Amino acid sequence: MWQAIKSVLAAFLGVQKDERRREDFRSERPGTFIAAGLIVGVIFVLLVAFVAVMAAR
Amino acid sequence: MSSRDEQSAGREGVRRTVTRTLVVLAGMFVFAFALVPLYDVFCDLTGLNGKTSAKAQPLVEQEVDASRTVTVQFITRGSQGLPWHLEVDTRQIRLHPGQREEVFFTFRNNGDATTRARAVPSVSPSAASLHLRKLTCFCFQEQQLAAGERLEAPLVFQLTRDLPPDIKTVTLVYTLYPVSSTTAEVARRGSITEGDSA
Amino acid sequence: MRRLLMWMAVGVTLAALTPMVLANGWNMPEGVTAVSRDIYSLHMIIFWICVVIGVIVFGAMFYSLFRYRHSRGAKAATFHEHTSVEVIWTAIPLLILVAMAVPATATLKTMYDPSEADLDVMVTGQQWRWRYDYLGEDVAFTSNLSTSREQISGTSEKGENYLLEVDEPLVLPVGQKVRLLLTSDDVIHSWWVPELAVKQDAVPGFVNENWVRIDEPGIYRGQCAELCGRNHGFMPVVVEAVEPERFDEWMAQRKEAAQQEAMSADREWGLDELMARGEQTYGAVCAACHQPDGSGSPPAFPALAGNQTLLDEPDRHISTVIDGVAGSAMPAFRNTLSPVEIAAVITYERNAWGNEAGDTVQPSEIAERLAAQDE
Amino acid sequence: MASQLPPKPTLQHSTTTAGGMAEAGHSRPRGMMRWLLTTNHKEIGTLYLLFSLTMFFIGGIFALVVRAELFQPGLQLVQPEFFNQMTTMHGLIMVFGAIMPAFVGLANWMVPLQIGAPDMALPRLNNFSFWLLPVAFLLLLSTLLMPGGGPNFGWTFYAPLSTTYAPPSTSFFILSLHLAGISSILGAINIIATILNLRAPGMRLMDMPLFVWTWLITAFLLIAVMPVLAGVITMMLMDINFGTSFFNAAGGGDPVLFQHLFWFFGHPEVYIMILPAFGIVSAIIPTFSRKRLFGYASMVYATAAIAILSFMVWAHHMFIVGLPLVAELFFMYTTMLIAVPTGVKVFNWVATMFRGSISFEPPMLFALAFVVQFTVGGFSGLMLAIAPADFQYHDTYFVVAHFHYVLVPGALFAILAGAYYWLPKWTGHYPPLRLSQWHFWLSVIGVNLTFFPMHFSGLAGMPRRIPDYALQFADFNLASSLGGFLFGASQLLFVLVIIKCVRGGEKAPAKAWEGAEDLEWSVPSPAPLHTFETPPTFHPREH
Repeated sequence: MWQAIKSVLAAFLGVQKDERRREDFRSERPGTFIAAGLIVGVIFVLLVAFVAVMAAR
Repeated sequence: MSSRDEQSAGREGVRRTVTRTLVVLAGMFVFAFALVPLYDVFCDLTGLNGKTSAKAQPLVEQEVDASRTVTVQFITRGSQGLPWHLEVDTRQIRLHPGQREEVFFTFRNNGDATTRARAVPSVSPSAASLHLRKLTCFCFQEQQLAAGERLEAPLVFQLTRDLPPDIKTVTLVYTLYPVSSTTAEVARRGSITEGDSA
Repeated sequence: MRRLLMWMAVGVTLAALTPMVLANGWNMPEGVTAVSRDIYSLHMIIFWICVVIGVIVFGAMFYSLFRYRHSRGAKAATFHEHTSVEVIWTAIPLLILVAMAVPATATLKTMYDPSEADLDVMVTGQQWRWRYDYLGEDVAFTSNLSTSREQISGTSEKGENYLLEVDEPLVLPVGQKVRLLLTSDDVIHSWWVPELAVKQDAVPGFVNENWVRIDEPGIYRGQCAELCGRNHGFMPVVVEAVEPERFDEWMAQRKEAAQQEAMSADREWGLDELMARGEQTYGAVCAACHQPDGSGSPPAFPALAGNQTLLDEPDRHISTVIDGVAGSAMPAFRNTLSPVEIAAVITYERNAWGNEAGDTVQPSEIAERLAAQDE
Repeated sequence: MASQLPPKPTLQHSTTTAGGMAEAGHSRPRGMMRWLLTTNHKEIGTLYLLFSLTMFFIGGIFALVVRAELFQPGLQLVQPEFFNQMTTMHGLIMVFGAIMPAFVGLANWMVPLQIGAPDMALPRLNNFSFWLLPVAFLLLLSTLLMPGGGPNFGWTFYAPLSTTYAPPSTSFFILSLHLAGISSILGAINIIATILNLRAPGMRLMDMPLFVWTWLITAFLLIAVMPVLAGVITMMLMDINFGTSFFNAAGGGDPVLFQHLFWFFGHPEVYIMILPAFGIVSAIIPTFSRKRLFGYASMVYATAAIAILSFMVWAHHMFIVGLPLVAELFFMYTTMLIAVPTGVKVFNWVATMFRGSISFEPPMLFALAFVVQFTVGGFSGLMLAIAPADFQYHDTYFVVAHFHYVLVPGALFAILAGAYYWLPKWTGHYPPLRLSQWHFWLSVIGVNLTFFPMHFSGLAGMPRRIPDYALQFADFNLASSLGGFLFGASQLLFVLVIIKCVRGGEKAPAKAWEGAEDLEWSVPSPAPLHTFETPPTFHPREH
């Protein structure tokens, strides 16, 4: 799972090593990546929201 | 694996994919409608659109914060197609957070028929709507007035002490809207649960 | 080679356009408030950032196009990824964005300053005019487009402030914080004056808030910015900023004029008088939809000329003008026009363009009706 | 291996039978019936493309009515209510009738060819989803003739202008949008099912051409947001006809809620119109640079990131609607972040060209123009993301310039690039070179003459959607109108190119372009009606 999250994070930045990427796609388990994607997405929203709330103070 | 198997495996896969996408599809359609109440909840929590609560809220017993004075303005507006008049007895009051206040509004139907209307509230700045507690308000339900009839109704409210310190003026606007028979149905259904006061 | 020259020509043209962007009338106005100047500088910073990035990226691109042409015998390299380069060109834009977000956040926070204002004005959008209420002053009026229809149709020469002029501008004192409360009677409108950097939606049933502190006296012009129906392009905003003393004078005059108008409602008006006044009012507020010749544009805007209901039911005519029609573009004029104006315009509608009701509606009659409501 | 293949259950057979036109020797229905009943992905692709070309010209004529009225100040040609119908119809038709069907058409043609599939996964559904479109748009166009006129509230149809104050034809507008929406959804399901299940043996997801990848992500976006659009217009329908008050303040509703819902659909919709364009350009630039695409993986990830971010930025269309400070900040930050993955894409394209071996055939010309001008649109997008500055830009011609840069020299040029790129595959002939070049240069000049001055008129203070304007905007509008007519006229050259290309011209080999690598170039040109009935063996390139 941690590996999946790391890969999703890399995806968010749009940067990934080819090697790593191929390993990801060898594991034919899209479920893990979708879950990781959702988690990272929610964390991302919360993070930006937190920054916004802090900045608004 | 023979090609035929591959073919049927592919067919099976297509069926599975289609089922899944249809589920997502239905889910998103329901979600779109769920967004309507979710939006209301979100607005209630954050004061996003400056709507006040549609229900009577109990007074919060708290000490009056005499160190701060806030101006509360009242604005009443009519709307087209409704021969009603709404007047407030005071256009502006100054009060302390935590204090309970009472203001009287007068409705009058100048038309020559019985009509129904509803006063829709809006608060600016919208963040203040979270801290405005209405104990009694005519805005909780629609009013019906006969030709020439007058109605005096109180608004009892309180600005809680946790009102953000930078808010110095709160404007409360009531817009009168005619209630047509169909919208009346809907509005009534919406307000049946509120056992309120007026 | 020819292609290359053409590309260069495009590049040179774009480069030549850049300084013109800074010229007057080509760029966002700097404006006359602290906020508008902040916004202008944000705009220029982000613009120059874009220009610099553009020069680098397009520079690299056109260099490659020129240098590695197939026709020049270029042999393609085989590399197709480079992690550290990719990380760098992800990180640098991120840093630039953070750097940009800081001043933008600061400006936004000053714009949301809710401190107490010196003057509160309620701005109401209406199809297709603005209404201004000076809260607590009992002064209110509507502001209509004053450009003539002849200018719009091209039969007379267009004036300097074509489509950006009104019969009565919003007058504001300079140096004072003015709070604007915005709402609408019908659809969503948007009140915008570029020089003041105020653009805010007016939403029916809801109030929005904004504020402005104007530094220099002057006349500032803007327009409705949200599509609001047929005459969206014909509802300008004009703000006249004056010294506070002048503002007080104006306010006093305004109140006196309102009083005189109210007084004049008491006397008996003749048909000709009412017709003359009515024609004026009709031209300012009614003609946009019902047309100068009363022909309307059905089904949205019924014809008034030859309208039998109108002629047969004077009472309904009066109440329509006073209260408006729900769910249509017909607004309620009870607060917008004076009793004299309402009486005059109704009389005019009943006796113009071949309508021959022959009767007059007296201002006193209307005043009584409105007074019953206000009591 | 091929010898033991069973006879393919070709879907064409079943259709011919279904159509009742079956004859001995499998002769297909002829004439109209052939096109009405076809389930062949190439024929349906062609239908989509021809439909979108037709809509492009209809929408274009509406745009020219707008430009003609704005040629000089004053009202000359049309009345304001008709002007509003023209701007609205232009937007609706271009978005839902021209750009989206064009991409679906390209997907129909090219996705099976690029992944080595014999056809789309659901051929009959494919036929149905196409034929919904002409019905939907005939209905939409017919509203113009109804009493009170057609939709006149802008393509964003903000309530209550589109509900309480709308013309009587609005229910028909809603119905036609429902039909178009269903068509898009069915198309998306089909594309997803095809890509996930019918890839040639050995082709993993990360081996797919980028056009396939971007379409896969686009299809997911469609599945996610088209139901939201359907929900919104259903609510409108109920507000108009059944007295509910979703968006009516008088009954306790909120007009701003409409905008939240609409843009929750609308912003991903914007990316639906640009992601496949990224895919096309990512196919063309490597081909004519004779060099592999730089950063394939990061391209895929950036596309996914853009798609996910697109759900978090919707309120940047609503900065002036009266949002609280925190909301303004949140949406400003998320919007600015979109610049990062978008930038990655542009950098990757430039890096692909760097040290390549570049030639300038017509597809490449359009792709290069795409990169430059889409980036210009991206820059103005970045400016619009800055909330305080947006208070000045919002609803002005600056915004019009922005989204036209992204959609015309952006999405449309990518479609044209794709058409030029694949025309040899479709027709077996290269497009006539001279004519193509004329088309390209006139289009580039026309587009920039039309849309560049709009930046200035917007900054100078001209609101959008007005039929008449103040005198200081006259020069900009004159230029825009001239450019608009030039651009419109030069698109006739494109029709000429297509006709000539279908009729004849230089014969194209299977691999029509020297640097082209994907599977579609392994089948003959023109591509026969049935391809890859035997799945090709796919050899992933050594990475």
